[in-house]
Amino acid sequence: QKEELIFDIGTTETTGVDLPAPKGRKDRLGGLKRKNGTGLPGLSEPQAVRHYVRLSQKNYAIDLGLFPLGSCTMKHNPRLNEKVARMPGFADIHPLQPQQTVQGAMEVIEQLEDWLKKLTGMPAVAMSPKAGAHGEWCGMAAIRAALIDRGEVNTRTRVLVPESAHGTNPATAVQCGFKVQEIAASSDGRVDLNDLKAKLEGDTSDVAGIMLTNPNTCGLFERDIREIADLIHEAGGYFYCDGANFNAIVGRVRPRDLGVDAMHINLHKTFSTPHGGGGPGAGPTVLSERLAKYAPYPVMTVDKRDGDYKLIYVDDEAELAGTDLKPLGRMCAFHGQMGMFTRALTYILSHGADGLKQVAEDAVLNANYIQARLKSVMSPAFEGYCMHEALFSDAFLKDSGIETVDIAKGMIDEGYHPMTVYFPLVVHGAMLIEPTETESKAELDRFCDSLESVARKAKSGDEALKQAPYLAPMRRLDETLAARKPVLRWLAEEA
Amino acid sequence: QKEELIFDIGTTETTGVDLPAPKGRKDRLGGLKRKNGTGLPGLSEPQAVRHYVRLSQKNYAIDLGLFPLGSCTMKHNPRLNEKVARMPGFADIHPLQPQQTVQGAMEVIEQLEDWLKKLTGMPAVAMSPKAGAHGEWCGMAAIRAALIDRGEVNTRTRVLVPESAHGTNPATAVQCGFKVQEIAASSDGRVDLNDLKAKLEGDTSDVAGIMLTNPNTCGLFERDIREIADLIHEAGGYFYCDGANFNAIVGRVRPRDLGVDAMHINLHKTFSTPHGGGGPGAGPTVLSERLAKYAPYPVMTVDKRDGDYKLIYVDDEAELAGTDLKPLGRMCAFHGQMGMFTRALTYILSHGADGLKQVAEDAVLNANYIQARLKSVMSPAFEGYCMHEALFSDAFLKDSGIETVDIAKGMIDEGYHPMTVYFPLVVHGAMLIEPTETESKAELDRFCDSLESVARKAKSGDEALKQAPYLAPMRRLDETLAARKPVLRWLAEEA
Amino acid sequence: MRYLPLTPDDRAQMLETIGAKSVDDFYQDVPEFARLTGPIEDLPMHQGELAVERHMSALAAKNRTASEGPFFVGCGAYKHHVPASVDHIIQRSEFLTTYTPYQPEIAQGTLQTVFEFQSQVAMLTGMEVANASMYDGSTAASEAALMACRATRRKKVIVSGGVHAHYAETIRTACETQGIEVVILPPAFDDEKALIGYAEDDTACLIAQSPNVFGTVTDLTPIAEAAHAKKALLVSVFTEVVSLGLITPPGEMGADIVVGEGQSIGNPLGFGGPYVGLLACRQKLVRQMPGRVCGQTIDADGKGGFVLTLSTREQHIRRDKATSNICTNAGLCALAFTAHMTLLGDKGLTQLATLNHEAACDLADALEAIDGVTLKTETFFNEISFETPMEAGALLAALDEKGVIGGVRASRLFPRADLDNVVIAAATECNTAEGIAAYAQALKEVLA
Amino acid sequence: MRYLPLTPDDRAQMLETIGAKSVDDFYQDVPEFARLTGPIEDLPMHQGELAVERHMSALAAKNRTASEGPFFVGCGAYKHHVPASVDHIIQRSEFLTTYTPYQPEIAQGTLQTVFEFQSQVAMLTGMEVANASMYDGSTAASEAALMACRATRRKKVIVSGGVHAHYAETIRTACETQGIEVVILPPAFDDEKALIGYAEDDTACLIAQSPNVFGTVTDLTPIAEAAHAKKALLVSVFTEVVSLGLITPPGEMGADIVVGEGQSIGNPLGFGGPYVGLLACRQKLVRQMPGRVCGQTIDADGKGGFVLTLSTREQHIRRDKATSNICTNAGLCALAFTAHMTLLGDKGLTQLATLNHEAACDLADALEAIDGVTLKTETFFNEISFETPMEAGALLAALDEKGVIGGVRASRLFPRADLDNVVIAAATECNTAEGIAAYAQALKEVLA
Repeated sequence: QKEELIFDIGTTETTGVDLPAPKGRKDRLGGLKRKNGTGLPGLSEPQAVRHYVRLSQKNYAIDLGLFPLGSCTMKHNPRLNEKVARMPGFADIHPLQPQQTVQGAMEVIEQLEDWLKKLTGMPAVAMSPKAGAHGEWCGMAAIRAALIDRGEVNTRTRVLVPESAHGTNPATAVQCGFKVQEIAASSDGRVDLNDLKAKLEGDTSDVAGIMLTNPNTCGLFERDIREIADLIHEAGGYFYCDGANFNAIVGRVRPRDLGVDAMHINLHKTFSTPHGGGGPGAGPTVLSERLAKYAPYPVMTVDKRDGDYKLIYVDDEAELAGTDLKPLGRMCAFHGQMGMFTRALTYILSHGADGLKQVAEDAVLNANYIQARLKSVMSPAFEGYCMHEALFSDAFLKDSGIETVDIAKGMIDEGYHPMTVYFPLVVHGAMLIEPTETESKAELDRFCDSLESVARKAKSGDEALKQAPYLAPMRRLDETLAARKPVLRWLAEEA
Repeated sequence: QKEELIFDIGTTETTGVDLPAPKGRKDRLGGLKRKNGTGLPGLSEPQAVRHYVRLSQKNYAIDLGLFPLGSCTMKHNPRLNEKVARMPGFADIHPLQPQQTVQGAMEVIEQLEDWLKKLTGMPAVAMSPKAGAHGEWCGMAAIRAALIDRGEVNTRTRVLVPESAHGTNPATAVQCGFKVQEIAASSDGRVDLNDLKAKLEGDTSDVAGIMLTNPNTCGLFERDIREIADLIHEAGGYFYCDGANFNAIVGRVRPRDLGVDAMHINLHKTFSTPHGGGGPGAGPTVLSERLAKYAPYPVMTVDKRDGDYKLIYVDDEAELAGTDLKPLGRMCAFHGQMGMFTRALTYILSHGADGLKQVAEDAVLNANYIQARLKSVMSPAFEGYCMHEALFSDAFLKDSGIETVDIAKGMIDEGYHPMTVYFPLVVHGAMLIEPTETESKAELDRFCDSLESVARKAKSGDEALKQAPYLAPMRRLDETLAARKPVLRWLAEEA
Repeated sequence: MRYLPLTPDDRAQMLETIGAKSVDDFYQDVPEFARLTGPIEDLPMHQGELAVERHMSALAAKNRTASEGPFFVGCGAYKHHVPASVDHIIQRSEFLTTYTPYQPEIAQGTLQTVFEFQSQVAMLTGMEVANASMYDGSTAASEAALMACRATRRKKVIVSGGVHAHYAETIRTACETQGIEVVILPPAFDDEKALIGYAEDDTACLIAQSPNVFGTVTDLTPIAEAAHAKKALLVSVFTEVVSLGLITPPGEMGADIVVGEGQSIGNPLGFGGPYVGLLACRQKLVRQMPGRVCGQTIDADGKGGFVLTLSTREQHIRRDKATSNICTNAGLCALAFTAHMTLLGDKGLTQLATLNHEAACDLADALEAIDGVTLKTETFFNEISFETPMEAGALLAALDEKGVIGGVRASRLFPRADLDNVVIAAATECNTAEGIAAYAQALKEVLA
Repeated sequence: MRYLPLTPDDRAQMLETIGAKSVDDFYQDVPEFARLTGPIEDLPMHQGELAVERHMSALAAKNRTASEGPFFVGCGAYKHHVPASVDHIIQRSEFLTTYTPYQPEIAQGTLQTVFEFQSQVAMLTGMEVANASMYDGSTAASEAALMACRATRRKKVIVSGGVHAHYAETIRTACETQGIEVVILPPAFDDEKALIGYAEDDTACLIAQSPNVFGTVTDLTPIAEAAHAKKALLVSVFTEVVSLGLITPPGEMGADIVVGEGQSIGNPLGFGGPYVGLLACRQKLVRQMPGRVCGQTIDADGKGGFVLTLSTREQHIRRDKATSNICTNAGLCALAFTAHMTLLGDKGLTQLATLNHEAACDLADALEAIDGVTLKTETFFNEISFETPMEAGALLAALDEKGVIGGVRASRLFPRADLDNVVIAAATECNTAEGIAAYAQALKEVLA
C-alpha cells in the first residue's frame, strides 16, 4: 500500500504539538522577521505516528532477519545500549556546560578510550571523528601534520592504496591533499607484494604512506602485513589501517603489533551502535606513538589539582603550554558522537575481554560456515578460509544470462536482504556475505538454503529472476531515471 | 512467513541473560528443591528480539490504521503517556514501601480521583478495580454492601438488565449474588420503558437495582434515563451505569446529574491507556453519596497531622475508628493499576477540561459522519443521529448469500480491521463501527470508500467474499476445530 | 489539540454531509437540565507536552525508587532486573496498540505469544493447561476459589494463614457475594499444614501458599492428599514466580489449580500494577477455567495458526451463566512475562532463582547474627521473617533514616498484636553483598 | 553471552562442516608473533545487564542535566522539548536496525523519510535542493566551503568573525589540507558585514552566520551581493535551526549554500552528538553537493518510489575523484528531525520560534536592567551576549553555586582578552519566567 507524502496529507494549519500562546511582545529581530510562511505541512500526533509506523514496515531490518551486507557488519543492536544512551545524565547534558558538571560524561569517554587503546595496543585515540570516513580523514590528517612537522609535507604526497580498497580510502587521501597510487591485488585476494615492492623501489622520498584495510575487503587477512608495514616505514611513510573490519580480529590481534600508525574504528560495526538507515556513525581513530601528539581538538587532560577531567577545546596557547601536543586542528564542533560512545561502552562492558574475543571468533566461524555450505553451488572468489565475510564471484553464472544483481533481487523474494554486490571491484560480479556473530546456526542454514536455491535457479537460467523481486513492497526501481531527471524534493503543484 | 514457536527454536541450555555465577552455598529450601528441569526453552537476545518483532508484524494495530471496533474504542495512544509511566519514580516503586517515600504516587492517585469525580459529578471513586468488568463487580458489590446495611440483602436480589447489554452485565450481577431479569429493547434501540414499568409494578421489595449502559451498546443515548433512574430509586433499588461508553459524553454530561449511583470508567477507552492485545485494563468506579462509604480497601485518607496521604490497607478497626467507612472488602492486592493511572492522568492533563469535551464531540461527529456516508449503501439499525458509534444491521444483505462475517473478512483485504460484528445481539447481523476522535476526515473517507465497495460487492452476491481474507497473514481460521479439540499448549513430541 | 486530527474546516464539512447544524444536535437525547454548556468548571484547560511532562516528573521525583539504595520490600511484589529488550518488545506499536484478537487472521502476533505464554505457565507450574492470564495473582486466587466451588459444587473454602492477607481478603470478598463460606486461618509463619485438619466433606478447596507470605517454603503433598481424600481440591498460590525456578512445582505436589503473581518476570514494581495473574489447572478442569484461552487450529489453506477458543465459558456468549465476568487478560504484562521468560529459558531461570535464594540466605545469615533478632522462617526462597524487641514500624522508620528500606511490617497486612514486632524482608538478584551488609549494620545500630 | 546465539554444539558441528579443527585455523594468516592466546590482559570480563546498567547509571548520575534547574547554555546546541512520539518512531526496529538503503525495494521506509527530510530542509532554508544530511552543522560548513571552492575553482575562503569558533576551525582544518587559504576574521558581536570588504576575484566564498555565535541576527543580502559581484558564493551558516521559523530564510537573502545544525529539532543535547547537519543549495550546484541524496523514480510496475541517486559524485563510484569522502549521513537523527518537523508544521514551528524569541527578549530585559551588565547584541533570536565587570568564568561559577547554569563564557571559544568578561546565554521554550527571574536575581547578587 502506498503511503502518501506528508505534503499530501498535512496542512500548514495542522500541528501535532501544543505550545503556550506567545505573549505578542515586540520583536528584536532587526526587521528580519520572516515575511512568508515556510509552507511546511503539519500532522496531528495520531497521523504522524501512523505515517512513520506504516513507512517503517516498508523497511527490512536486522530485527527482522539476517542482513548479510558484506563490509557493512549488520549485527544485533542490544536494547540496553539504547536505554543507557537515553539516561537523562547522558542525553540531557550540553557539550559546553561547565566541565565540573559533566565529569561522568568525560569518564565515559575516558573509559571508552582506555578500551580502544588496549584492544588495539595503541597509545592514543582521537574521539571526535563522526564516522568511519571521518576517522580516515583524521588519521590521514595526522600523518599530514607529522609531515609538516618533518618539513616534508610538500614532498611526501604519494599514498599507496590497494585497488580492492573502499572508495573512501582514495577519496580521503585526496581530500587530505595527497596523490593516490594504486597497488595491484594478488591472485589470492591480497596486496600484491611484488607490486608494492616495485612501487617502493628507488626514490621513496615522495612516499607519505599506505592505506590498507585489514582484514581486507575480500574478507582476507593480509598475511604480509608486517612486511608491508616495515616496507612503508623504511620508505619514510606511515601505515594507515582502515579498521572497518576490526570486528573480525578484536581480542585476537592488536593492530599496533602489526605496525599500524593510525586506524579508525567504526563503532557501529565492531561495537554494535545502530546504523539507523545510514547513520549516525562514529569513527574514533587510534594513533601510534609517532602520531599521538597530532590528535585533533578537543584534547582531554586530567586536572592536576583535583583529578577532574578537562577538555582543551580550542587552539589556546595557554592551555597547551607545557605539553608536547600539536593538534592537527579540529574535526567538528564539540567532541564527537557521545551518544555512540555510551552505546559502544555499554556493549563493550557487556561483552568484556572474553566476550569480544568470542565476537570475532563467532563472526569468522559463521562466515566460514556460509562459505563451506555454498562453495559447491557458487564460486568462492579465493581459496582457503575467509575471515568475517565470504566472497563469491559470478563465475558460476557464466552463460546463464543471469547476473549478480538478479541473485540479489531473488534473495529479496526469499525474505532476505541481499548481500553486498559488485564490491570489491577486484572480483567480477562480486557477492560479499557477512553474517556477523549474532546469527544462529539455524538462521545460517535457512539463509544458505535460500541462497542455494536462488543460485541453482540462476544457473539453470531461470528468466524470472531477471524481474525479481516480486514479493517486496516495490518492484525493481529505475535508478537511471532517478539520476537522469533528478527529483530531489517535493514541490507544490502549480495552480 | 511462518514464525516458529520458541519451543521449536530455543533450547533449555540457551539463555538471553547473563547472570553472575551462584556461589554454590547450601540451600535452605527444606528438601523442596526442584528435581526436574522446567523444560523451558531459552533464546539469545538477538533471536528473542527477532522472534517477537517478526510476530508483531502479523498484528494489525491502531498505529497502522483505523480500528473501528465498536464498543472497544480504539483510539491513538499518545507516547508521552508511555514515557511518563516509565519514569523510575513511578515504575520502580513498591506498593508496600513506606508511605512517606511514595507521596508523589499517592498524589497521582488523588489527582486522578479528583478529575474522575468532577467529570462524573460523583462524590467518591474506588480506584482498585483492575478492568471494566472488575469495576462493574465493584459497583454491584457496593450495592450489595448497602443492601446488607439496610438488612435487605436476602430480599432484594433482582437486577434488571437490558437485553442489549454487554455480557459482562448479567455475568457480574450473578457473580455478585443477584438474579437477572431482562428488559426488552424498544424499536428505537433503547430500553423499552413500558417493559421496565411493567417489571417495576406491584411489589418491588425484591428489586436491587438496574444495570444500564449509557450511551448504550447500540450507540444511542437513553433519552428516558432520568425517568428510569427515578423509577428504580422509587422501587428501592440502585442505578448501576456501565460507563464503557463514557467517552461519548465526557465533558458534556455528568452521570451524577442523571441519577447514577455507581459507574465504572474504562481508562483505556475514555482516557486512552493502551489495550495491548487485550489488557491490562483499569476500571475505577465512581460512587454516589449513598454508596460512597462502601468503597473497597485500600482507602486513601490524608494524615491530619502532616497532610501526608495515607492508605488504609486492610480491615483494621483502629484505622477505621472515627470514620463512617464500611468498606465492602477488597478487590485485589495493593491498590489498582497504577501504571494506567499515570497514563490516564497524563492524557487528562494534556486534554484539559476543554480538550476532553472536544474528544467527546469529535468522536460523535466522526461516528455520525460514517453513518451519514454509509446509510444509503448499508442499513442503519435505527433512525436518527448516533453517539460515538454507528450501528448497521445486515438487512441490506438479504438474499445476497453474504453474511456479516464476510463483510468483516472482506474489510481485512481492504487493509482495515473490521468493525465489531454480531453485537449487540438485539440487532440482526449487527455491524458496530466506532471510529473515535483520533481519526482524520481523510482517513474516514478512505474507510467509508472501502466499506462501501465491500458492501456493494456483497449486495451483488460476490461469492469471493465468502472466502476472504486473501491478503492477510492467514486465511480464515477454523474456530470450530479449535474448540472441538482444544490444543492449548505446546507439548514435546514423544520420542 | 495535538491528538485531534479534525480541522475546523473538516468539522464544518462533515456537519454539512450529515445535515446537522452543530454537534449539539447529536446530544439532543440528553435531558436538557443535564446538558453542560462549557467545559466543566474548576478543572484546568489543555496543556502542551512540556508542561504535562514537567508536572508528572515533579510528582515522580517525590517518590523514592527501589534502585536508590538497599531495598528489601517483597510481600507479593519483587524488585527484579528486567532486560531492556523486553520493554522494546512490548512497546512495538503492533503489540502496544492492538486489541483483543477477535480477528485472528490479523492478530497472529498476539495469539502466538499468548499460546507461548500458556505453555510456559503450564510448564513452570507443572500443570496441564493454563489460561491467557488474569488481572493479577490475587484475583487469580479468588477466581480459583470460585472455580473450585463450581467444579466441586460445594460452597466452602479454607484459606491457610500463610496466604498473603490481600489475597485472602480478595478471595473472601469475591466468594461471600456468592454465598460461599470462606474460612481464613490465623496467620502462621510455617503452618500451611494446619489446613489438613479443615478438609471436610463440604469443603470445595484448601488454599495454601508456598513460599507463603512470611517466606516459608512448604511441601504441599500431604495437604493435597488430605484435600483429595475429601474430594476437595488443592489450590496452590505463589506470589513470587521466580521461586518456581528452584522449588518443586505445585503440579508435582498434587495441586489441582495453581495461581500466582507473574510480576517478577518482565514487569516493573509499578506501585502495585498492572501485574499479570497466572492460572493453571488440570486438564479435567479446563471448562471451568475462567478467562481468555488461546488454542491452535488451521486456516482455510491448512496452515497452522491460533485463535481464541472455549469462549462458550465466557460472559460474551454465556452472559449470566458464564464461569466469570472477566473480559480482558493482562495482555501486555503477559507479553512482557513471555518475552522475559524466553530470554531466561530453563538455564537462566534456574540461575536467577539460585541467585535470589542465595541472596536471601546471605541476608538471613547476616541478620540472624545480630543480638535480638529471631528468624521466624526456617525454610524460605527469597523472603524471610524475623522478630526483634522493637515495634516493626518504628524499626523500619529507623532503618529508613539510615538509608535502608528494610521490608514490610507484618502488622501492615495482619493487624495483630502478636505480629507487631515482625518484619518480612525479601532479597533478590538486585541486592548486593554491600547492601546486605549495610542492612545488617543498620539493624545492629538500631537495636543497640 | 546473551548476544551470541551459537551454542558449543553448534560451533563443533560447524567446524566439522567446514573441515577445520578450531577457529584458530581461520587466523593462520596472522603473523605468529601477533596472535593473542587469551583475552587481552588488564581488561574486565563480560558482565550481565544489571551490572552494566548499574555502572553506566552511576556515571550518568555524575552529570547535571539541563532539566535540573535554570539552564541557559547554547552556542551551537540548544535545549528544546522533543515530543515523546519522535523517540518512539526512531526506535522502531525497522528504522533503528536497518542500513543505508542500498536495496530500495525493501528500504522505502528510509528512503521516503529522507525525501521528506530533503524537502523540509529546502523549504525551511528557502533553497532549491538539500541533501540527505551531514554529520553535523560544523562539518556541513566545512563541506560547503570545499564545495564552493570546487564550484568556483578558487582556493580562498573568508569566514566572518561571527561564525562559531568550532565551525571556523573545522573549516580551516578541512580546507588547509587541500591547500585552500582560510581567512578567519576576528570575533565580532554584530559585524557579519565586515565580510563585504573581503570579497575579491580569487574568493571562492564568504561564510557568514546568522544568528551568529554571539546571537546577532544579520541581513545577509548585502553580503550576498558583494560576493556575487566578484562571482564568489555566499555560504550561510546557522547553529539554531529554530530561528528559521521566525527569520527571513537565507535563500531569500541571496545565499548560495546554506548549512547548519539541525539538532534543535528532534534531537537531544547529548553532550555534543550525534547531531544532524543540514545542507541546502541552489539547483545549479547540485552536482557539486557532497553526501547522500535521495530521488524519486518509478518501479517496474510504474509505481512511484524512491532511490539513492546522483551517486556518481560519491566516493564508492568516483573514488579519488569524488566530491567528498563521506559515506554516511546522520540517518536516525535526520529521521528524528523529520518526524519532529512533521509534528510541528509551519504553525507549530512559527509558534515555537516565537516562544524562543520572546524568552530571549525577556532574558535580555531582565539582565540589561542589572547594574554593570552591558548587552552586546542589539538584535537576536534566542541567544544574547552580555559583558560585566567580572571575568566570565568566575561569574558563571558563582551563578552555578546559586543553581543557575548561566551560559558559555565567550573566551571558551575565543581565547582573547577582550572577550574575557563576555557571557553568551540562550533561552528557549524550556526556560520559564521563574527561571529567567532566578537568573537575574542570581546575577544581581553576584555582581553586587
